[in-house]
Amino acid sequence: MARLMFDAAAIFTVLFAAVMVVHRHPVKSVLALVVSFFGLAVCYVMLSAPFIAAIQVIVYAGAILVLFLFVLLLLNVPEETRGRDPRPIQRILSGGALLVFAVYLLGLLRGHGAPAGGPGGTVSFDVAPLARLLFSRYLLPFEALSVLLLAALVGAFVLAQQEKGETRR
Amino acid sequence: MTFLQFGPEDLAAIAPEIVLAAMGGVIVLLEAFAPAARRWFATLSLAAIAGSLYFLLRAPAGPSFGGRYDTSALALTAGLFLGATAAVAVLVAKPYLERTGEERGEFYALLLWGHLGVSLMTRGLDLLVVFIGLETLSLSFYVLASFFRTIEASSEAGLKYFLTGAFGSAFTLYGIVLLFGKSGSVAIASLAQAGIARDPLVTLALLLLLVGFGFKMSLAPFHAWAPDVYQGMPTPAVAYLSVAPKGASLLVLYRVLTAVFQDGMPDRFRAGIAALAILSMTLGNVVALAQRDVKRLLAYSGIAHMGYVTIALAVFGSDSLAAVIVYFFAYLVSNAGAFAAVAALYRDETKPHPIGLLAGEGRRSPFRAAAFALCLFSLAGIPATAGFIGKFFVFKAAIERGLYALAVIGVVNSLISIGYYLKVVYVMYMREPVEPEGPPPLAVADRLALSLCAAGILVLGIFPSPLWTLARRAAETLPFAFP
Amino acid sequence: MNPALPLWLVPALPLAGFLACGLLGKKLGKSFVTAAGVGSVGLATAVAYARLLPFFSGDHAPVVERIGPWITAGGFSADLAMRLDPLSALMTSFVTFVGFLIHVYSVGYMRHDETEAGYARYFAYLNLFMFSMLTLVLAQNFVLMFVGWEGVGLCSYLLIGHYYERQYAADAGKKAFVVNRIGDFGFLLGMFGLFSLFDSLDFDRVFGSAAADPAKYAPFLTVVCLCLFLGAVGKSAQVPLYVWLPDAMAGPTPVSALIHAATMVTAGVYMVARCNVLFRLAPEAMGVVAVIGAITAIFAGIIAVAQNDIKKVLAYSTVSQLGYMFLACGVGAYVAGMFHVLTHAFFKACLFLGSGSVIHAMGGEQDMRRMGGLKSKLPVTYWTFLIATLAIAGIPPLAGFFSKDAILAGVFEHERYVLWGIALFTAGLTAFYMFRLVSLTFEGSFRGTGEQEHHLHESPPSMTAPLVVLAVLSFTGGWIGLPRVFGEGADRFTAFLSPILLPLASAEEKAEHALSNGTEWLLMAVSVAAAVAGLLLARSWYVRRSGRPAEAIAASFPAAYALVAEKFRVDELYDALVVRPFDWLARMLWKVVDVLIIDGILNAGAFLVELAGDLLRFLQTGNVRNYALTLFLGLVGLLLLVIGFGT
Amino acid sequence: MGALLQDHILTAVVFLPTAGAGLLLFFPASADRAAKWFAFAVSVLELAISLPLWTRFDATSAGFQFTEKASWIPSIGISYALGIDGISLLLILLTTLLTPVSLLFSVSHVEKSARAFSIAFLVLETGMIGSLAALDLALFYVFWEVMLVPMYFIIGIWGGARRIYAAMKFFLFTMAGSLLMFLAILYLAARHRAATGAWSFLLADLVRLDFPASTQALLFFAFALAFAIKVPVFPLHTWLPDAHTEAPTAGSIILAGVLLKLGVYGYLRFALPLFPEAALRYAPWLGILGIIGVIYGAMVAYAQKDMKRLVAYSSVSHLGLVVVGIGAFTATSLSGSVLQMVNHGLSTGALFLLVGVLYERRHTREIEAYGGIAGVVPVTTALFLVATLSSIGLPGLNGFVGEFLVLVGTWASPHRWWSVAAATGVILSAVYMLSLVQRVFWNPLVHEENRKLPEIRKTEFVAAAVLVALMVWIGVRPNDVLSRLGPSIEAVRASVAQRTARVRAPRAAGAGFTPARGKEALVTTRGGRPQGPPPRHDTRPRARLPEAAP
Amino acid sequence: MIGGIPLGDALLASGALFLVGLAGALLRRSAISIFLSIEVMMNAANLALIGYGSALGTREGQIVVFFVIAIAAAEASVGLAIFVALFRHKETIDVNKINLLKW
Repeated sequence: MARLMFDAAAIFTVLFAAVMVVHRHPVKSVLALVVSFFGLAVCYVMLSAPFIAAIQVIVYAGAILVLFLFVLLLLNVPEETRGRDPRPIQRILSGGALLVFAVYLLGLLRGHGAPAGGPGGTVSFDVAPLARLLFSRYLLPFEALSVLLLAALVGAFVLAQQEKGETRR
Repeated sequence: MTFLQFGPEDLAAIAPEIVLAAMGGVIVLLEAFAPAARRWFATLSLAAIAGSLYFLLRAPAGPSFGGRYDTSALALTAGLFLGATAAVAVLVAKPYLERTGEERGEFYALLLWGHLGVSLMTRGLDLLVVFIGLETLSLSFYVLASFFRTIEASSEAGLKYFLTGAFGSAFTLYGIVLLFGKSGSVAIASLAQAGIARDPLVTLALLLLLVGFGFKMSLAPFHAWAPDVYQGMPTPAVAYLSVAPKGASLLVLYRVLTAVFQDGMPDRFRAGIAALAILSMTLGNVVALAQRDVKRLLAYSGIAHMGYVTIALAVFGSDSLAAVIVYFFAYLVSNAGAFAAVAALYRDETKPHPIGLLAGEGRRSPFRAAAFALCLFSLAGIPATAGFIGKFFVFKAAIERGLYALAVIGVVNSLISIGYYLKVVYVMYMREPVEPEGPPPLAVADRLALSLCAAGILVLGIFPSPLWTLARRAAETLPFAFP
Repeated sequence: MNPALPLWLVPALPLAGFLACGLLGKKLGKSFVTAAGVGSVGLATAVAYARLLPFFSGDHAPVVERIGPWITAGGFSADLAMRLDPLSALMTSFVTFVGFLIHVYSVGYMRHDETEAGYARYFAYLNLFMFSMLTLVLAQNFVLMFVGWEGVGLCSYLLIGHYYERQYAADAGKKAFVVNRIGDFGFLLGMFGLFSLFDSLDFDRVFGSAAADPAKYAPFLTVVCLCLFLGAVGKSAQVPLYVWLPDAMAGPTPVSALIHAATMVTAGVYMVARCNVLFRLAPEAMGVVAVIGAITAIFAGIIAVAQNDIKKVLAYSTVSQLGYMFLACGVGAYVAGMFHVLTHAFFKACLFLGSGSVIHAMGGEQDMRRMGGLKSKLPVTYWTFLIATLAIAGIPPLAGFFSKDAILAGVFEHERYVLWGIALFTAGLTAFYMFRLVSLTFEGSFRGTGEQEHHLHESPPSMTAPLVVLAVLSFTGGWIGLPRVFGEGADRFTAFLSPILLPLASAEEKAEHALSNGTEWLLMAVSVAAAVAGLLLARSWYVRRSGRPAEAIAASFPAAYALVAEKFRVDELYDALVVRPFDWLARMLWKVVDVLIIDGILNAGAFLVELAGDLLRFLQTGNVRNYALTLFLGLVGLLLLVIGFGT
Repeated sequence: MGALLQDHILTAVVFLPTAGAGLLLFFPASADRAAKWFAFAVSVLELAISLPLWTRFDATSAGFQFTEKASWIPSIGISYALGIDGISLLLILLTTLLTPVSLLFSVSHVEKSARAFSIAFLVLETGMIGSLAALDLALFYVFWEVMLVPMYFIIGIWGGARRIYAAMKFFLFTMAGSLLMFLAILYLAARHRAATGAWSFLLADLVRLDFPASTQALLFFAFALAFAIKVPVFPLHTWLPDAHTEAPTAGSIILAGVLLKLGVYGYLRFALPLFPEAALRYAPWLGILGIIGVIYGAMVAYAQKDMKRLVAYSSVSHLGLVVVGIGAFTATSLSGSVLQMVNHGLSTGALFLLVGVLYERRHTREIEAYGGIAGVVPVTTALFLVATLSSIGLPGLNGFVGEFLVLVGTWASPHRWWSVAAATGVILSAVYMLSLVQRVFWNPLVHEENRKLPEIRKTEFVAAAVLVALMVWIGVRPNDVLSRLGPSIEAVRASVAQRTARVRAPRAAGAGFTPARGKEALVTTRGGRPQGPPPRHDTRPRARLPEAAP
Repeated sequence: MIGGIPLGDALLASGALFLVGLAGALLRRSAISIFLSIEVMMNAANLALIGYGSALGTREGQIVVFFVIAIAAAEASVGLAIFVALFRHKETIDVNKINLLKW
């Protein structure tokens, strides 16, 4: 039962991801991605990670992709041209390589996906332990992350402020 | 497991990074509220780098943060390497930015944060930390790449670096995930489990990491971004990017592989790495011959050098890790020095950097030309320079391990490389100037940076013993079951 | 033992003279050069005779004076050591003396028509030559001998090219040196052979061990001796390497007299004689020597008949006479050979100096067709010249007669009758062309231009004096070696040299070969007859009928005459066979092998690498999608390589 | 201080020039003249302090002398080991002599940035002397490569029209050779580690190793290639004419005078003792290449129209003879070869110098542009003539002694015909050199501008006269040199003899021709007993495998 | 098994998602679409993380995902800023038209 739901959600996710990929109109592809991320959230829930599911919906689908939309509208990026590729070889090689890689990846995931070992046991739904973990064992990454976000912030600022930057000098 | 377990020794351990992060913030704030303080930014950055080094040296031995963070001799050595690189980059940046009228605090801040990221890569004993470090580095340098928003090339470099970088890190991430799945933890140490080395999925994961970090090393065939990005990126940033992250990435690979391959590297895996090395050396050198732009030429030379040093990864052993360390110190002084010279020798940053423009500099600006020539000879691996010592140890390692083919291909390649290094030299010394207007006046910082690199090249080249001992001690901290 | 006057002083003095003239001559002027140049040789002569006279009178035991080691390396060693034995004594005696005379003569000859520098250079080289020649003669081992050997070659090169700004002089000098080098090549190989045989190049050791154990060495000596003889052929202008000597006449006449007549060219004979021990053990080699000698003698003699340049005639006669000497050595009559060397030195020097005096008087004119009737104008020259001519023609009792007769006797003695016939014919030929020369030059009426006639004058005493002395010697020089028929012991010359030259010829060998007095007399008569015949024929053709018969013959056999007149076109032949191909090959090697092939390959390699770079750089399309693809392809490639198709 | 110099005289000799170069850095770039004279002074001082090597050299000892040893990179056994034997002694003195000569010449002829020129030259001198004195392979390699850089600049900056091509060619050629040698050196060290557990790059240690024939062949080729290119051996010679021709006079003097010798030196010092079997197995090829070099070089030289090029090709010919002597490998031929190297340094050095004298006056190297100038510049002519005669091996001058010893020694070897073939060089050298002399100094004076050709200057004259004096000296008293050479030569042969421990049986050619008593015995790879006399106080390694080695 | 869901399914799903993203990254021309595809690849990684974490019974997986999302956000901000900056120059973000730097 759970499996069925999971698989459905997963297929749904992959499907819409595919839609995003093939769709030439940027805005529509972003929307397709939003939908696919909802499906992903469902998968997370099925895998007993509700908190992440929430984040996925709120932050990812809600914030990040919306940011994409803003940019798209800001630049009103036109629909991708159908015009022939300057180097058609790109498609051919990509296709072939993808095929080979798909065989390897899926094959290995199916054949050798099982963990070599680990704690075992099951994960409960509650979030508190997550927070505790975050602020104890994962303190260092957490602090590091703060710097990363700061850098991203300043970076985005540097790139965004422009005429003002010019006139300031 | 209590909340916020965080002791003074942990604080001491990350003090270096704290200093960097804090100084970055300070500079940004000063930029925003006291633009007058600009001319101190370089000094402040240097101070921060020095401070972080100071704290690094005083950091308590032994892993902290529950074994997530490294303070071993290896980390110290790496820190030294990174600090030196950053220092050179800052020294070069100061006059460069002044000249291009782009001197803004963010540049230094991002440089410091990127530097922080790299040091996270080298010190993290935990793939998550490493990944965050990697991303910090990447984000900072995406921005630095397109720092000259007014110059199209710069923005394009940013875009290319960003797209390829994100692409690469996606692979890295997936590799990390697979390893996590196998070992049940992101801690590198936890990879040291029975049976993992044989698992093909693990091999796939390792290859994904190889791609991701090989990308950062600009190792062929993951190199394609480097020439374009180097060309468009502000030279001081290149001076850093072309050295520090490469060393860090190779170090990470070494950490992971030593953890996984407890009893030696499987031959097929070694074959893969060897293939990368050969491809990188050959492609880098051959294409470099055809370059007309100094920065692109140096980019390709960098690709070739990553090929050489990857030989040492294929050798895979304690001594070869030491060789890698020596090699990167040599590469630091030579390559960072070369970019410093480029920054000091070209007047107009909005244009490309054709080699021909250097004609006659040997007479017109002897110091810079001489330093540049020295760096090039060092890159070419002429004895009595650091570059030779680096090659010496790498090839020695290869010969010892019996990888004769690699060694021979290596030397043949260094013969080819002489072709283009000497091309630059003779343009500088044996051609009459084409540009009536010579390079900009030599700034103190530039003179300092160049002198340091030149001195480094000669000292390391003539008295490599201390460095080698240091490298050996550093290398021993990795748990090799074999020499 | 090292007497008051060590032997090395003899060559050393001219060397000092060379340095003096060479370094200071230009500054200090002609008188200084004269003093230094002539003085040094005079002193050397004095010293030499101070050593020689006691030697001649005393027992002729060889004296070796070792100065010290010279070259010592690995197994090889050679000393600086001088040797005085009958052979070297003989050579020294006339080299120094004739040399001195010619130095004196040169003063008169060169003084006027030379700049300070040229004059100094001339005497410097002449002294250097004396040094080399004496070293050659007095050396105690082959290496030291080779020093002199090449030294004289160098000096002849320098002196032939004395008028360096004349193309043909420079050419002639180079030709002489190169041809000599070909000979020296043989000499070197000979030395190597000797060294590997005897483990030494010291005369005493080589000849000693060779004589001690002939059976052991004989098999290898033929090759060695032929090599050595090649050296002699080059130095003494024998067929086929004689070509340089006629050209060598481009040098000043005294040089021709000293180097290309009296001394240097006889070095080859001297060397063969010196090595007679070895040659005796190599009969085939000796056969070659004899044949080459004979061929040269007649060949050069024929050419001499048709030459009009006075010096050329003398040159070819020299070649011919040298052939005589080798013929003698070749049949084993070394004594006769050396005897002819001695007498030839006198009369040929005299002839050259005489011709020099003539040319001097004629203001540089050398073509006999423009001379004639000089008898009255240059009496001294004429008479001395005549005596020398009679001597070379072999008219008794002049020097030439005895030596030439000794040779003929020697050849006959060894039953080489064909060679004897050739020699005899050559004798007649010699007399003929020599008297043709005399007649054309001195007899008849003057055929030159007016002002030449006006300028005609006898040469200064510094030139005539040597002529007289040499004429006297040409007359009397032969008497030291009268044939046995004049009574036992008459032949003091043979007695003197035999310890060196006939060590292996045992008593009975001599006995068996000894000719009866009757035969001896007969031979003399025949040779004299031949000489007189030639003489009379020449007189009748060129004096009475002033050359018309010759012209008639030339007219009736134009081709033959032209061939002879053009010296059988040997130079042209060599040019076509050796010189041109060499030039061509050299240019080929350079342009084709070096530039085209070797550099071509290398540059091609470099070019290919460059090309590869130029093509590969276009992989860098600038399109970030391609970059992503290459990265991904790299990954897939790694997968295929590392994981392969397993699992 | 004095004592210190006594103990470290070699170090002093090696690094004094670099010290001088360092001082030159502090000269103002404008002070060209001062810089030139200073450099000259340094090189003279260098010559002065190198003379004690000659005087205090113990000619009876075959071992290395004035040895110094200090560890350089101890952890991998690279040490700073210096020492010289007779062979290196000669070449070092040749270097310390030719450098001041070149600099003295340059004083009046290098205008463009003379300070840099002087610096390059002094560094070059250090490189040359260093590689001649090094007893540690790593150290040797460092010096060996360091030489390239200054020479590259000397050719490339101060050279002739095609200087850049020439400089590049020179650099790449030499580098190409030495890189494989570099790997071979590493391999040797690694093998030593494997055998004894300790790292070492010392010649004395590595010479103890021995290898299967195939390995040895490979290693030998790696070394031989490096040295063959430097010599240069046909057909690897084509860099030489370009480099020699385009280089400035001083550069040509040093190139011909010293750099070429380093190839032969390296072969004698390293390739032979390290890989004796291979060396002897392939010696015949070496000899044949040498012979080709002799004849080929001579003929191509004859075809040249450019004075310097002609002299350059004559170097190919002369070095070919040297190589023949090495290949023949008898004591005599080896002594001859080494002596011939010195001779060639002197004569060719002088020739280049005098060609330079003419070039500086007429600014053309075309032979056709001259002719008949003997009367205009008699002194130059005289000096050139002597140099020529020395170069064509006229007895009484130095050239003859070396040539003769090589040939007579080769004749005593099993390859007698080499000697015959090589002796043709005697003829050929006369052909091309004399035609050069004739076409330049003799013949009618056709070009009017030559009438007022200025005569040689004092500085130039002194420089040339020194060389000429040495030619005469060696020609007259060769033993002064040979005596210092003998023991070292024997040592080389003995080390090889003991390693191969086989000697060629007397050839069937007949007792008469069997090489004379042992001392000339030929060490080769065919049956028999070693006959080379063991060198006396021989400090060089006995060539047994160490008992320690597994 | 995670609450009845076999790990294999999760992994396959993640793998498939990764491939889709990869395809997009390789085949799309608009920089933004490429970047979106890369986001998909990262989400594939997240899915695998969650799957593994749950299968191993550890929350570390989720923690890592948490970090990855944060990083993705940061990347997005910077990336989009770069796009904007470049768009100002070229009026396009079609990477086929962005090849000033090459060869």
